[in-house]
Amino acid sequence: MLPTGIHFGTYAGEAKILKTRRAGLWAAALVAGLIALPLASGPYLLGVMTHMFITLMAVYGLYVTVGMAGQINIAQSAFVGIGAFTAAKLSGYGLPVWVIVPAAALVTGAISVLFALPAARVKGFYLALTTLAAQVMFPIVILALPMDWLGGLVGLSVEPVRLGGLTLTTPLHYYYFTLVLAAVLTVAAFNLQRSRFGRSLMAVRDNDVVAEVMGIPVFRTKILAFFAGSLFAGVAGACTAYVLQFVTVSSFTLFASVWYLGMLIVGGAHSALGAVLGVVFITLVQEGLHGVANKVVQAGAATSGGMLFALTSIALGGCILIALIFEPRGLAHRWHVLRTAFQLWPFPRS
Amino acid sequence: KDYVISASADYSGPFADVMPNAMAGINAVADWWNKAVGDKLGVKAQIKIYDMRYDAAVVAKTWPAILSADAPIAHLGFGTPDLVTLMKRLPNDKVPMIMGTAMVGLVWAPDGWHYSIRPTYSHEFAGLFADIQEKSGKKLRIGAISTQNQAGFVDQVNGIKKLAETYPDRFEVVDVQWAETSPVSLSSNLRALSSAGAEILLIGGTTAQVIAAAKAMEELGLSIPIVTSTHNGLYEVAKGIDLAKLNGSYAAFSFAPPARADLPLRDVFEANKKDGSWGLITAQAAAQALLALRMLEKAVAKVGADEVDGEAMRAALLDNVFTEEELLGALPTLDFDDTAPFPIGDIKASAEIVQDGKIVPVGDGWMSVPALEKW
Amino acid sequence: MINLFQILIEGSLVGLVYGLVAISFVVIYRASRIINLAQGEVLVFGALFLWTFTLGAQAAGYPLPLPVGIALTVLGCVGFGLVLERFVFRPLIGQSAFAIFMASVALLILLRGVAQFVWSAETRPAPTILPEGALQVGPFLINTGLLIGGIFTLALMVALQLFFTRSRHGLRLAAVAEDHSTALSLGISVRQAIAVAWILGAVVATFAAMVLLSGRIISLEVAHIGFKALPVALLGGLESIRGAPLAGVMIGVGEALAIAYLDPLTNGAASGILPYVVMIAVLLVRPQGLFGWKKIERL
Amino acid sequence: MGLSLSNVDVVYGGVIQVLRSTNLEVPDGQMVVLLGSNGAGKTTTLRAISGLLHADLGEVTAGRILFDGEDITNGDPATIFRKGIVQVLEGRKVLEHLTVEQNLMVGAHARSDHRAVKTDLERIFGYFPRLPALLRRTAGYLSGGEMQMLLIGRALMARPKLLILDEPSMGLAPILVEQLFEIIGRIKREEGLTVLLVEQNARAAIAQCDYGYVMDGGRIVLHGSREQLENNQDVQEFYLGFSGAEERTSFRDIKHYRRRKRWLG
Amino acid sequence: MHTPSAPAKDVLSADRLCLRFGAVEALKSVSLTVREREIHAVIGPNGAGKSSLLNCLSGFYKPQSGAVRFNGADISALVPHKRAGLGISRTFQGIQTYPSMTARENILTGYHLRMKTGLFSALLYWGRVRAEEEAFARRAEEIIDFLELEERRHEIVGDMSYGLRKRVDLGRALALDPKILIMDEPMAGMSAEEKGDLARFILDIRDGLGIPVVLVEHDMEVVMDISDRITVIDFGQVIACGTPAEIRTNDAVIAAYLGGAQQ
Ligand SMILES: Nc1ncnc2c1ncn2[C@@H]1O[C@H](COP(=O)(O)OP(=O)(O)OP(=O)(O)O)[C@@H](O)[C@H]1O
Ligand SMILES: Nc1ncnc2c1ncn2[C@@H]1O[C@H](COP(=O)(O)OP(=O)(O)OP(=O)(O)O)[C@@H](O)[C@H]1O
Ligand SMILES: CC(C)C[C@H](N)C(=O)O
Ligand SMILES: [Mg+2]
Ligand SMILES: [Mg+2]
Repeated sequence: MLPTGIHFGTYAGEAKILKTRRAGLWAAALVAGLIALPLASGPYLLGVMTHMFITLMAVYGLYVTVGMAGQINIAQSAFVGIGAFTAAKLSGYGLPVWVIVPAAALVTGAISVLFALPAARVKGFYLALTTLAAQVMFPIVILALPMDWLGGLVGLSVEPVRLGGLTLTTPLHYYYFTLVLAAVLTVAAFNLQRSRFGRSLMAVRDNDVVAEVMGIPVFRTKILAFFAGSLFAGVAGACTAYVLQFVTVSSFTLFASVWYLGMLIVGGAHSALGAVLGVVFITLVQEGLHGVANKVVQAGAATSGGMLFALTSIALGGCILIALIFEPRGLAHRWHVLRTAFQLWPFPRS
Repeated sequence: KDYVISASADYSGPFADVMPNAMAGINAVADWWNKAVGDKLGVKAQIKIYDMRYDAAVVAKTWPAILSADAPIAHLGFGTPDLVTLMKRLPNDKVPMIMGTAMVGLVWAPDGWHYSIRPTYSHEFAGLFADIQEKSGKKLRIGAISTQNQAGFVDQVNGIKKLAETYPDRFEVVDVQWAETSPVSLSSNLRALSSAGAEILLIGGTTAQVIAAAKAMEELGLSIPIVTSTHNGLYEVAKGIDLAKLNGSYAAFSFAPPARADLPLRDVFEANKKDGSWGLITAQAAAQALLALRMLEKAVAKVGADEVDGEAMRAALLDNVFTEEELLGALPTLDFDDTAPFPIGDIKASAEIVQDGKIVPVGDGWMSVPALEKW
Repeated sequence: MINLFQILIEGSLVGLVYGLVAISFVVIYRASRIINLAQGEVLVFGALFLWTFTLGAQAAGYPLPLPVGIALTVLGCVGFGLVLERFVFRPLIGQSAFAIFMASVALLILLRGVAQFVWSAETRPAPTILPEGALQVGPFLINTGLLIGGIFTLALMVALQLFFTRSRHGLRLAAVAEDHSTALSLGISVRQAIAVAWILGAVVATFAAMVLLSGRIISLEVAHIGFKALPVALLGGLESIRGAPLAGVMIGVGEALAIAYLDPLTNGAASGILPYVVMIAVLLVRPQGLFGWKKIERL
Repeated sequence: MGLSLSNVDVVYGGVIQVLRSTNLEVPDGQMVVLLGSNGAGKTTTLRAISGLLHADLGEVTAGRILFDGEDITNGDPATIFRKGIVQVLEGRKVLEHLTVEQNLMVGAHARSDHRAVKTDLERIFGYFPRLPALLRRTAGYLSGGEMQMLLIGRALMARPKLLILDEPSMGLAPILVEQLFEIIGRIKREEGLTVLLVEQNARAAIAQCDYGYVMDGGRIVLHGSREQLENNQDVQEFYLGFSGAEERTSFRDIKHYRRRKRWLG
Repeated sequence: MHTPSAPAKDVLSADRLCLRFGAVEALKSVSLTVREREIHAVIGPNGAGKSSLLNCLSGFYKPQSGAVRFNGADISALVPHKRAGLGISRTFQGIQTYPSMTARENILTGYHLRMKTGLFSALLYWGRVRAEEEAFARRAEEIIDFLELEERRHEIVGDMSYGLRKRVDLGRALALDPKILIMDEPMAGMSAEEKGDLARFILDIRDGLGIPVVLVEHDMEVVMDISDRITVIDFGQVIACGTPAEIRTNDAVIAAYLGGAQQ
């Protein structure tokens, strides 16, 4: 519930993503900060941020499939991979970027539908198995295809983005490139949340039997959930391809899929904000620990380094556990509660 | 003047077990070189190790930072993830990358900035196979076990197929069996291989595969020599199985066998090490660092102590021949050009064999590798 | 023909090993409703305990008889289970299956780190517990270690099945597997169930490690078997102890046949894909796996 | 002794306060009924007693709950259960995949008197004659009313000292509702069972109870003995369905303008 | 008040439905007709098959034999969401809301079939989509107002009390713009006062909107007061059908169901 003093004159006002003026200002400040960031940061941070934006896109997709529609998917990284290979292949034909990115999204979406079909019957965690199949088949199929299709073992190299006369080459270019796309997808993800389509996904997640009886075509909705989620994965894949300039199957592993899922859950699977918080939180912890460990090794304090990196794993796992124990419904939920408490203080609400 | 040479490590991924020794090798050689050579030239090489977890995504993320923070004059790469993520951009970044692991055929491209002290895995195996074939005089019937979804492992087999294709009267690949990286049992696979008539078994994948193959042979009453590589070599295998059971098996590579009687690099390591112990991977990493340092030496000679950069380093690599002596006996004489990412000309290999439960070098010189076209 | 039977035998024996790992999955789920993605790491822990109390102790100058070593290993598993219950899962009782699932992902990272920290990432030998070599039965060769492992798997399956379905304690665990809140309202200690689940899970995983690694090497990479066993557990049915070995045999045989007959034609792709095709086909017919609890849908 | 709640506050998720200074007492051997409209906090009160708030991220933040002199505030549900407090949850929480028989046996899981368990089973079949026919059925496929019977039977299998029932008559056919309260009354008299009852079928509940509380907005707003409640105007109007007159108003004749009158406070 | 004029025609009818689950025969040839503007109650002992009958009507259960007709057309083969599209809306026994959505979102899902925007327009959320969302938000607010859920419209339904969830359930059913409303035990868990309100709602729905209602309920006072006709089911069979007055005095019904509760 919103605190006293905030009321809406129109339904449109109520449906806004940023409901109050203050929220709008904060968001504007955030965007401005991100735009200005390269002025103040080295390429390492830019690289991390670029990577984080891409991860964010993939996790938005997962938010749609898993968070909104409740269809377990542990193959998101394979779907990102499909997007990446599509983009790489198409870039070879010299297509412009504004064709390639949507095309990568659509191809990924179309392929995901294939793996979504079992969702008609298979439910709950068992669905993990069919998506796991997608993840396992992805490298095998690419490797088994003739070399000149998707590069087989070698992988494909990617032509850099050409926008007008400008060819994007530097990390700075790709920072802005992914920032823009991530911003667009952020708006899209939040839009889904407040639309008819999003509600139908959530209804299917919460109670698919009832949803069917209450007029929501459940099978179609589940398929669309995978399709929509894979659109995001496809864009993330295209960005990966552009940023890495070279795609091979080995970059899209089951472990990465599990990580995507982890970020979503730590952040809170039930809101797009959760995706953002989860990605930021885990990236921060991961990079922070890793950076410190690298520094220590270079300083020669722990010459062989083995122990140190073991400790970073322990700390990372520990951080996630603590986040979960502290707030099993995800950081987004905690954020919500804190905000409510702050606005209502000192009166608990009834 | 200080120059940074950055290095990839894998402390938290699949090669975490060998990493401390590998990095100890690099550090020890760098320390020795700084004292023995650098001081005289007025330069100091500083090694900066980054944990890349053997993960292409981590490499991609970390590399820009290395570039800006350290401006390295060379990078010591580790494994396929470094190769596939960096090889396309190194020419722009103007940083040569020196690998200690062998290449895989899929990065065999001209005009690269990535170079290895070793040729491809397949070249190394081919050197050993040729040696064996020559001694026996008969056509060598090769069987292989590999893993389907690991590009590098598949590539090893492809190279050997190319070898058989090129020299049809000397070699034949009778069968390739696909297995998991940690198989439960390889009995069926070995039965198939033996009925296909394999006389020697190429297992360039994992240590677990080698051990499983040895167990399966014991079970089936077979004894086919196994050829392993460095990352799953005999020292690794020896941790899990009595070496006597592997009598006659090989590890093929192309730097000096760490147990070679007379090996100056080993003495350098032992004298300068802070931690770690001598072994195959230590030798490999030490040799890798040594080549990079020798490049620096030649670059200084060419452009002066203050002007060395990535380009000068690459030029030093391409314009000079590095003698076995300069390389402290760790490597054969190496010559590079821009047609291939590994030494050209007469490529050499080396190997170890298990005899009476002990690992000994095969011969005490280098083996010649038959010429191979790119596959 | 003989060849075909030999393949079937080997496939089933390997499958039973998958089944054994899958049982360790199922045991945890069946007693606590936790899907443990970190099961591979648990297995590695079991293996490392085993090493510590056998070869490790020996190397440190305290040779222990094998049975004592194994007993200590089991004790180690008990401690392991208790620690996990207390510090990880107790605070999560009653939370969504999702949150708990994620905890297992965190555990995956954490346990890997702990193993690396305590034991270091180095590969090490595993003690030889099962006899090596093979048994000649008529024209067939049967791997002794795997055979004993297979028989053990079946015996364990029967015992656990009886425990879960016949004993009063099993009934309690079943209630916890249904729903934490309902179990709590019935005065069932969910904590205890979770502790039991992890102890059993760790012990069974250790047994699996013994069969899998006897006389081989222990490395952190062995944890991959967890992802191999997850589909097997799902195929058998997450709630079903007896489903796991059966599913394992199905996968093992399917894989062996694919390796023998299809891989040569597909350049190795078939054995990787076929098991999954089989699994999806089975799930389309039985969405709850072979013997899992059917999802109850009522209005 | 019995059960007593003194000044209990319950807060969900750290911010949503639901109970405010609730005081309630259930003396040994008595039946106490708790009435209140939707969302008043009845279920929350019961969950606070049996220690089940935790799973919903709720917590007793102030006050004390005593049972037989022992403090069970924010206690562990299993411990509270073993002290003899058994609750039937609302929402038909059967163990879906177990059979009816297994469900009943789970109710008796903490008991060691195996023979008595058998006779109790017979007794429960006596109360709910439909149950024996369903023994082998999977509980999740029962009809709504059948589940309700099973739940009550399961709670009785635990031989509670204090039985807490959350809307036990919900979904039961009229004959059964009537019998249910008779049965509970009988057990209470014969075995000295203490009962805390939340019930919307106020007429039947009040008729059986010794004492009653009315709750609204998280507070107890009214309490009294059976007679007091039966004669209270507000209770009559809101819970018993009389509007002043002797006769019950037909549901067909309830007027549009009649809106909920809220309790003060 | 509602007074039946010309012979009312059948809106929804079930014709000799038989439904088995393994050995359990839930319905043995049950027939039922619901006429225009009628409140038709279905009563019977626990486990008689009432809910199963409703599930057959809304398509969740597929009877082994028999037919369901809606406005004269045979809809037996239609999947549930298609039937909902025809205007067959319902509420459920127990709690069957979407627990992690807010009350208003729950109600808005009911409008799914009336709304048009699909995936891609949802991603953009522009122009027409926005207008449509607003229009339907307004309609949802009418229902919220009707059910007195104003204060709780943005509350997560899973955190609500039992009775409130049942109201949300009803709100969602109304949002389907039903042509017939099927209700399974709507009064369960309501206090006498709330039952009064709900009875009023039901009568309003029928009188104001002119939609017939099928009502399964165990509260005899409500059933006898507001229904026009009652069908009694026992052990999967119809044992009586008639006006409340007829049913009240039917011996078979008293023996099987009402017992002494009925004065
Ligand atoms: N987990 C929860 N989180 C937040 N609020 C909750 C939670 N559970 C209940 N509430 C709120 O607490 C209040 C009381 O709920 P409670 O379930 O105790 O009501 P009740 O009296 O049992 O009502 P009913 O008769 O409808 O069952 C309600 O307003 C409800 O919305
Ligand atoms: N899906 C199912 N599988 C098996 N049996 C079922 C299923 N659905 C209903 N039944 C059985 O069919 C019978 C009728 O159930 P139904 O739910 O229709 O009863 P009901 O008349 O609604 O009873 P109540 O008033 O108690 O809700 C019950 O005995 C029930 O156990
Ligand atoms: C063959 C490869 C998979 C292993 C090797 N260390 C490399 O990455 O280069
Ligand atoms: Mg309640
Ligand atoms: Mg019913």
